[in-house]
Formats: sequence, C-alpha cells, structure tokens
Amino acid sequence: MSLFRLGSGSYHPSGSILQITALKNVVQIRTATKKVSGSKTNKNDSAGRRLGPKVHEGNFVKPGQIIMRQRGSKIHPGENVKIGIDHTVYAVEPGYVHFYHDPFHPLRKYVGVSLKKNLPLPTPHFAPRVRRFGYELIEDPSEAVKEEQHMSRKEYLYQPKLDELSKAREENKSNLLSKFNEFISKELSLELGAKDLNLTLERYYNVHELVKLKGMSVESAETQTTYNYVHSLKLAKARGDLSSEEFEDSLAHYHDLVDQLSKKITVDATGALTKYLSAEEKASRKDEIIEKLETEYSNRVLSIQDKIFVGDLIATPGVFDVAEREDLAKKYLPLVVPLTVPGSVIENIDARKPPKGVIVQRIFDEATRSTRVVGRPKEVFATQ
Amino acid sequence: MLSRISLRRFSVLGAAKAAQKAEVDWIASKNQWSYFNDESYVKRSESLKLNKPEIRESLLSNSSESGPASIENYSQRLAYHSPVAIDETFKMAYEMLETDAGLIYKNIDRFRAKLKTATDEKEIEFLKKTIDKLLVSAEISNPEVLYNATFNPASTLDMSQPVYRQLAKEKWESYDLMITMQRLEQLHVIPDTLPTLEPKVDVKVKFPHNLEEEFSSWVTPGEILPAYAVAQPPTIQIQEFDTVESKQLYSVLIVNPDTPDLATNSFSTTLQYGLANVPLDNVDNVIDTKKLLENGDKFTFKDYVPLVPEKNAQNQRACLWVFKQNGELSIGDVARENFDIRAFVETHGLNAVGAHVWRQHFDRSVETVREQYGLGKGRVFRRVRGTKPIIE
Amino acid sequence: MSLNKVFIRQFSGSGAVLRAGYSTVQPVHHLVKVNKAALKPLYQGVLLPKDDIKSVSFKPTEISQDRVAEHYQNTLKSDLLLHNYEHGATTLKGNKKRSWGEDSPYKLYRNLKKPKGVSRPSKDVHPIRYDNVPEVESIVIQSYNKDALDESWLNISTRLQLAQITNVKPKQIYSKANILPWRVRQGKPCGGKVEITGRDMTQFISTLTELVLPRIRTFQGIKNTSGDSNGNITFGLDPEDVKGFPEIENFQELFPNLSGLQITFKTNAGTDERARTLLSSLGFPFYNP
Amino acid sequence: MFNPFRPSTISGFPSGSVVLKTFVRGKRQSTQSASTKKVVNQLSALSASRKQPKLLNLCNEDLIKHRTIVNAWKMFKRREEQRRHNQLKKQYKSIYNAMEDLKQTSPKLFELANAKEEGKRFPLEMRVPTDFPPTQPWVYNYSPKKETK
Repeated sequence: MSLFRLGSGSYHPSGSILQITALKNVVQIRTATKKVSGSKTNKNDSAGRRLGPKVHEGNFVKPGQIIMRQRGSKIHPGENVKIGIDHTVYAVEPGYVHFYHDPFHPLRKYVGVSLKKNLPLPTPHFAPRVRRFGYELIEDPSEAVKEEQHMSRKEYLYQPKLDELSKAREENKSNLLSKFNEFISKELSLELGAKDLNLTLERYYNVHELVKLKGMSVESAETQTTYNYVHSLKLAKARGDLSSEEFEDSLAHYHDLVDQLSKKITVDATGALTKYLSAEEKASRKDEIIEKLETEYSNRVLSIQDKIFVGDLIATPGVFDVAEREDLAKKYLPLVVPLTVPGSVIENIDARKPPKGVIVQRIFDEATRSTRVVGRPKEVFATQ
Repeated sequence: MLSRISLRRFSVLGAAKAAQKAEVDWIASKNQWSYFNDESYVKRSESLKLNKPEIRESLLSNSSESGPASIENYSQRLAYHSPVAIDETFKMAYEMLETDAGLIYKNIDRFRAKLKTATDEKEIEFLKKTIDKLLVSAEISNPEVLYNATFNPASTLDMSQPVYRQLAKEKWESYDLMITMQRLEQLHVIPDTLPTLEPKVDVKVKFPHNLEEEFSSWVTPGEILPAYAVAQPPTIQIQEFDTVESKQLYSVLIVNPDTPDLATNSFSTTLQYGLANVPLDNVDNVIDTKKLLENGDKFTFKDYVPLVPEKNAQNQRACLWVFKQNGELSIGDVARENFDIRAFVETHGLNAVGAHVWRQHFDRSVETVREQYGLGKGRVFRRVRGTKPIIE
Repeated sequence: MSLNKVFIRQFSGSGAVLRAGYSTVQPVHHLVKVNKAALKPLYQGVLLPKDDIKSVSFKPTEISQDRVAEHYQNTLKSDLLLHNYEHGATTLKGNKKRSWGEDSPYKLYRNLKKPKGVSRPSKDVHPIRYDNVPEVESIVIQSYNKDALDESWLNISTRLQLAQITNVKPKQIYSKANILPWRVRQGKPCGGKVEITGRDMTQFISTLTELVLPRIRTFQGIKNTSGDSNGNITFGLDPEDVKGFPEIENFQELFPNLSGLQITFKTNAGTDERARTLLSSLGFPFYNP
Repeated sequence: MFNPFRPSTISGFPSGSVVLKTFVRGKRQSTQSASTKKVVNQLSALSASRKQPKLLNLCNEDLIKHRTIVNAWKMFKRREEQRRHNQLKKQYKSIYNAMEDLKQTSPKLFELANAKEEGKRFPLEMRVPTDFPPTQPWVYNYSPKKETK
C-alpha cells in the first residue's frame, strides 16, 4: 500500500527520490498473505499543513497579513502583495483583497490588494499607479525639531570631514579674495565703493572657480555668474525682500558695474585675474611670443634656464588659452627632443663609460634597419 | 587585414571596372571627398574634413617615415609599424568608395533639381528624406568622417550634417537611450506621469551653477542629487536627429509626482518648471544660461522651483518631459499644485519626444533652498511608515 | 547525515541563498529594447562584434580562395535552378500550430495549440525560384565513442580527431539514455559533435569528395533512402575510412583508436530528393540499397 | 608538491626551524607515464587558451584605414552578390517565359518538359575545377558508362 502512495507522487516529507527509484526496481509478488506488522514506511503520515487562502475576495487586510499559504506558487503575488520564502502570499499595503487574472501572464492566478474599495484589479497597464503615502505628520513642534535634526549614523560620522572641507573652502576663498583685492587696488587702481568691491570680488571668485575647476570658457563663466546674481535678485523680489523699483535699480547697477569691469579685468585660462586685453592686443602679443619662441628656442637643445623661460613665456597671463598652451608646450618643450634636432645626438661614444651628463640610448635606424647606440645630452629629456 | 589574395582580387576588380570607368571618369576627376564649398553640384561642408591637418596628411597620403601623427609620444611613434601593404590597399579602397560616393552625389543633385520644381507636400517630404538618406550614404564610409566621429568628442561634431547626426544617433541608441529608458521604467516615470514614451531626441541635463565637479557634469538619469545642486534652473540639451530646417518649437515640463497629499494619504503632482515655445534646431540645441538670461522670460511660463523634499518624505522624482509643438502655444495661468500632466498634454496637443529624471531626498541643504525660494519651513514626518489606509 | 546545502555566514538569517526562488517578468511601458549586458562598463570590450579588428575574438576571414563555393556560385546554381524548375508549382502548406483565438487577451498571449492530428508541426515546401536555389547551409559531424563510456579520457582523442579534420573545436556530447546491458549511463561523455559552415565546410566537402571517398574501396555512395524528409542527408564513415583524411593519415601513431563519423548535410532544399541532387552536384555518389 | 615554506624534517636541524629548500635548475623528472603524457598533450592541443593570436594594436589612422578597406571589400562582395542574383532572376524569367510559350504552342511537349525527374543526379565526372589541372586536360574520346540492365 505504501509503495503505491510513494509512487503516485503524493506529498511525503521524509521520502526521497532515491528511495522511490530504488523501490521501483523491486519486483513485487503479491501473495494471499497479510503482513501483521505492516511496513516501516507505513506510519510516516504528517498532520495537515493548514494550507489555503486565509482571506477572501473583497476582505480588508492590514500590511503583513497573510492572504494565502501554499506549496509552490499556486497563486502569484500581484499588486501590493509579496511572496515569502515558503511561497506564503502576504499583503504589504492596507486595502481590499482581489483575486484576478493578468493578461500578460494568462495562465496564472493572481492575488492583489486594491488600495481603494471599489477599484478593480489589475490596474490598466498605462494608468498611473495608485500609491499610499503612509507617513504621518509630527504635530508637536519640539518633537519635529528633534526629528529633523536626527542624523543617520553615516551622516553623523561624516560631519567632521564636512566641516573640514567647508573650512578649507572658506580659507581658500578668503585667500583668493584678498589676492584679488590687492590686484584690483594696486594694479588697476579702480575706485570702487565697499559694496561694489564686494560684488566685484564675489563675481571674479565665481568666474575663477568655474574656469579653473570646470574648464568652462571665460565668456560662459561670466554669463553664468551674471545669471546667478540676476536669479538671486529675482528670488529676493519674489520673496518680497525687494520692491520692483529696488529690483530694477539693483539690476541696472549690476549691469553697469559689469560693463565697467569687463573692459578692465578678465580671467585667464588658468583662472588667474589679469588685465583685460583687446583682441588686437592679444593677437599682437601672441605673434610676438610665438616669433620669439620660433627664432630663439626652436630646433635646439634647451638648457634648464631656457626651459623655465620658455615655460614662463607660454604661461604669459591672459594671452593663450589652455589648448594653445598645451600645443605650444608640446612643440617647444617636448618630453624627448627628436633625433633630428642638431646637438641632440652624440655619436661614437663608449657605451660602458658615457661622459658626464650624457645618457646612452639604443635607437632603431630606419634606413639601415638596424639598431645602434648613441649618447644623448641630459637636457634632451624633460624629466632629467 | 585582408590578405594578399584578396588584394589580388581587388586589382582584378579594378580591371573589370575599367570599362565602366570612362563613364564615371569625370566624377573621379572631381575627387569628391576632398572637394569643399564649391559652386559645382557637390557642395560639401568644411566640417566633413578631418580637423587636424597633420593627421589628415598621414591618413590620406602614405604613412610617412616619422610615423603616424596621432601618436603623440615621439619614441612610441618611432616604434610603431603599420601592417604590411595597408597603404596600397587603402588607396585602392578609397578610390573605389570615392567613386561610389560621386555617383551618389550625382543622384542627390538629381533629387535636388526635382525638389526645386516639386509642389506636392508629400512629395517634397519624401524628396527631402531621400536626400538626407543619400547624404548619409555618400559620406558614411569617408575615412575623414569616420575619423572625426570615432576619435573626436561628440560635442565637436557638426550636427548640421546628416552623416554626423546618423553616427551620433547610433551611439545614442547603443548606450544613453537604453540607460534612459531603463531608468524611466524602473522608477515608474512611465506610467506615473505620462503613459509611455517613444523617444526621438537625446535629452541631457546639467546644473552649470555648481562649483563641485560631481554635480556640474551631465546628470545620469535616476541620479540622486542634493537640493543645493539643483537650486538653479538646469541647462537642457535637446539633440534632434532628423533634419530641422527652420527653428522647431519645443516645450519642457518638470513635474514632481511624489508631493505628499495628506488629505488623501496619497500623492499629488506638482509642476516645478514650465517652458514653452523654445525655438531650437540641429545645431543650436541647448537651453542654457545665456538663453535664459537673454530671453528666458519669453518662453518661461512657470518659473523654476527646485524639489525640496521634507524630512522623512522619502525619495521624490523630478520628471523632465520634452515635447515637440505643432505650432506656437498660448498657455494661460497654470496652477503649480495638483497639476495634471496628462490633461495638459491633451489640451495643448503636445507630442512627447524625450524625457529625463533625477531624484532627491531630504538633506541638510533643503532648508537654505527653501529660504531662498521663500517656501517657508518644511514639515516633518514620522520616520516609520504608518499603516493607515488611503482616505477615499 | 550529509550536508548538501551550502551555508554562507550572513548577518541576516534569511539570506538570499536560502530563499525559495520567485521571479517574474513585469511588462514594460515602452518599445525600446534594453540590452542590459551592453550597459555594463566592463563588458564594453567583449561586446564588440567579432569582425571588428578591436575585438579579442577577431579572426581574419578572407585568407584564401574558396574553390567549392565559387564552383557552386558560378556553375551549379543556375543548373540547379533549371533542374528544380516546375511550372505553375505552388507552396505545399505544412501542418502548423494553431492559435487559440484572438477575442480576449488571455487567449492572445497563450502558447499556441498543437497542430491537427500530429504532435509536431511540419514545414512548408516552397517551389524553387531564383532566390531559394538549394544550397548546403552547414555540415554536422558527430562521432560516438563507445569505449569512452568506460574510459572517459578516450573521448579526448575522439574530439581531437574531429578538430583535426574540421578545423573547429568540437562540442562534448553526453549519452542521453540509461541502458544497463550496454553499460550506457545517462550523462556520461561519449564523443564529440561539430557544426561547420562557410570556409571550413567547403574545405571539408572538397577533402571528402576528392581524397577520402575515392579511396574507400567498399564505398558505393550515399544511400538513396537517406534523409529526414526536410532535405537533410546523413551518411556514416567507419573508423577504417576515417584514416583516409590526410590530417589523420600522416599522424596515425597519434590516433591509435579512431572512431567513425556520422555526417549530416543540412540544406535548405526542403525535400530529400532536391537535397540529393544538390549533393550529387558537389561530387557525392548515390546508390540504391 | 614542492612547497618552499614547509618545515623540513631532515635530521641535523633542530625541529621547528624553517629551512628553505634551495631550487636546483636541471632536468625535471616527470612522474607521468607515456600514455598520460599523450592524453595531456591531446588536451592541450584541443583547448583554445593561448592559441588566440595577439590583439593587433593599430594606431588611429591605421584603424580607420582598415575599416575603409573592409567597407570597400564589403561593397565589392555586395555588388558581386547582387550581380549573381540579377543573373539568376533573368534566367528564371526566361525559363518561365519559355514554358508559358510552350504551354500555348504545344501542351503535349509542355507536359513532357514539366514532368518531374526523380532520381536524376549530376555526373560523377563533373569535378570542382582546380588551379593545377591534370597533365591530360581533357578526355576527348570520353563516353559515359552505359548502364547495364
């Protein structure tokens, strides 16, 4: 009797497949006898597992309430419902239980929780989801302040670092501002009121940061800074801090100031504050520097002093932009001076005992298709 | 690399082509791909040229002894050796493709002539589309164009050229589009705001006022941003891949579908930013600070207010939608609260072509931003979610 | 007592490893196909197409002239078109799977019903036109080694033999059935299988027809009854015949125990008769058993 | 296996002290039998690892040149394919027209022409042409074998 039970695939908690397959190979002969003691596997019957639905169509459920206990997913979890480790289906939102079919999985039965009483499931595919907010407002002001100030452990541990960062930023800013202030008062001798000076400093600090940190072009950095100020004025007006006349006045004043400044100061490609150069002036300075570089510092091996001088020439404030500087540096201060430059190759040297300040290099000669050993002065290499 | 045998077959082909050659000789003599801005029938833009002359030289003429110009390191350049016979084979291939391109250009010319005399609107549309397609196929295998598209940053490509747009579109579809659609679906932007999206344009968003590097570059869809990083209106790039002849008008909406609604214990949608009648085209494709400063008032119908999530109100989504307009819109007064985006789109006959999303939750900068915008102090909710049902 | 579960130490008691799996597919709200693998930054190099020279699996293809393919294109194709032409012929419809109906979404998304009367659907037979002239699509070569059931290392040599003949790495095959008298147990490795196309395929055809088959004294041809009625023809070679392959012949000491081959020509001919004519055009003899 | 950090048990050293075994370069003594070696050899021949050729590192210009060459080659192949297709189409149309004509002029002949030829095979003598034909290029007095019934 027990053999048939096992073979028919009915649920049996302790029976294993191996046992079944082993038993299948036994040839059974039924005789007209009755075993008195039964068989070992006869008594392994467990109590019922109390499976089945626990709530029914249209019933209200609370979050976490079990809707169905089952073996395998006889019923699939639908909207606002989840499935547990043993395929127990439970609600995650309060609402009304509905059993339904889903057109995307036509052979499955689903159970879901509808958040409103008369809302059918499934929700149409392209309709917005119905969602519950669920968080309650804290009415008590002191409790609210306490809750608002509550930090997660991660945030709390991060505070000292944040303070440090903001301190460093402040310090950097004040340093820069004083430098800018010095530049404006000494080099340009601009007569500005305290308020205007402050505006100017703030403006060029922002432009400097945008250009230096983000690699923005000077023009768009200036536009962005103007926009920032105009935006803040607009917000002040919307808040009621400024009347519309005051707003217009401040706006006009700022535009005047910007016009006045833009003809005197500008920011360099590296973010440094410099004197404004007109387009013609800039072009003539460029030509001048390039010509000097071309005539005096090209096609020869440069000494260290020369290299420093060339570097300074390329970094002349306010003349070249970043790409141009890179190109010039590549051309006049290469990492390794090409072999074709006169004086950069010393032939016929003793590779074992090279003279002082000469570096031995093995090079490939395209013409003879062979390698040969040459010496190269130290100055040929930028890193030496 | 193609082997020697293939090389031989190439030359066999060359011989076979000789008969046809007389026919196309006049085209070949024009040297299509190195012919720019001329008054003849082939009017090619300068931007189809490789923009670095030394690399152009080393690509189109034989490899020089000093090595390829694209390798900047001197010793690496000397150490580099090209594959055997690549120059000869390339020359043959180039001639073949160039002749083919010449024939296509001849075809384009024919279609352009037809376009001049065409009157039927459908026919004109068809002709324009055909010409665009042909322009792409005439340039898509041009090595200079390939070089520009492969090695130069996408922002430097001239988007007025159909071939660059096609290449940009392929690149967009292979990554950015998939990321965007994945995030829109995962974060339920569709269908919580609009039912679906058939993406046509590449929408990119950034907040240029930020001084921090991590918040000033283009926002990846779905990113969580702090309130101070979004305190000013975003710069929005709308890259169209089809030809836009005169300026096309666009509308942009930013909505927050996660505003807590305590009356129903559910959520309502808030309109955070509204732009309409923004004229853009293939090249001028960005709504940036400069444009906002100059004529922002003209096309802003709802000023920007950033999302300021209150304490414990969980993540909120800023859903940005871009629409193509059929004509100029006149939008009256729209309420910010309880905004129904589906009804808005319906009434104004808008056609959604792109979307973007970023997320925000409560952080320490929310208070400052609230002050700036005069929004008053934020509410505070309990940290643990309650079990009260929706109020019907 | 045996522990057949893998226990992983975790903070949570109900870790992911112990959880009964439930996953489902949620329908999306758009029509863009999202290839998740392509979005992983580390996969970018691997996902390049194989014909891209930057791909790690790039292999040059145009390396030599393909005589058999050219002969087929230049000479045989037009002959086959003429031979198979049938005036006024129409498509013979196969027995197909059936729809449940389209009146409800539940029916629309359901798996199709079985074909009428039989368990498997059959294919349509189209008349031969200029765009579907019969051609060999691929060749599947399978080698079964009975001895490998006892000594599993023997099937290494069987697969190496296949690789040597075809220039393609063969797949391992495993026995499917439990037949105790033959000592066949399910899941035991018992030989190899390889499917070749393109250049490797035409090379194999020419070796077979020009070098191997002519030297088999007892070989009469492929049986005229061979075929699976869809236009795929199979024949076999004995271990003795396999020695005829030049790749094996010259290294006989490396292959002391060869195993036979089962060669299947997969064609798009549609019927066996057409497929046989196609194979005869490539130089395979046929005989009536 | 050789483990340099395993404490040695050689007598003469105090137990517990770590002694590094010095490695002597020389001929390795293999413990494998000849047949095992053979199998290992076969396996290594079969596995794909280390057989992949090295990735070609092309410079930017050469990469573009390569792609251009591939594009041209693809175009060539495409045209070849198109030409063959057109030719077959033409042949098909001629066959069709001829049969239509025959149907009108002589239905009897049409029946014969359209009859199925079951079991028809190409002659075995028809071979794939080779680059190096045999010394006797053509058998002029060839006559096909007569079938004996």
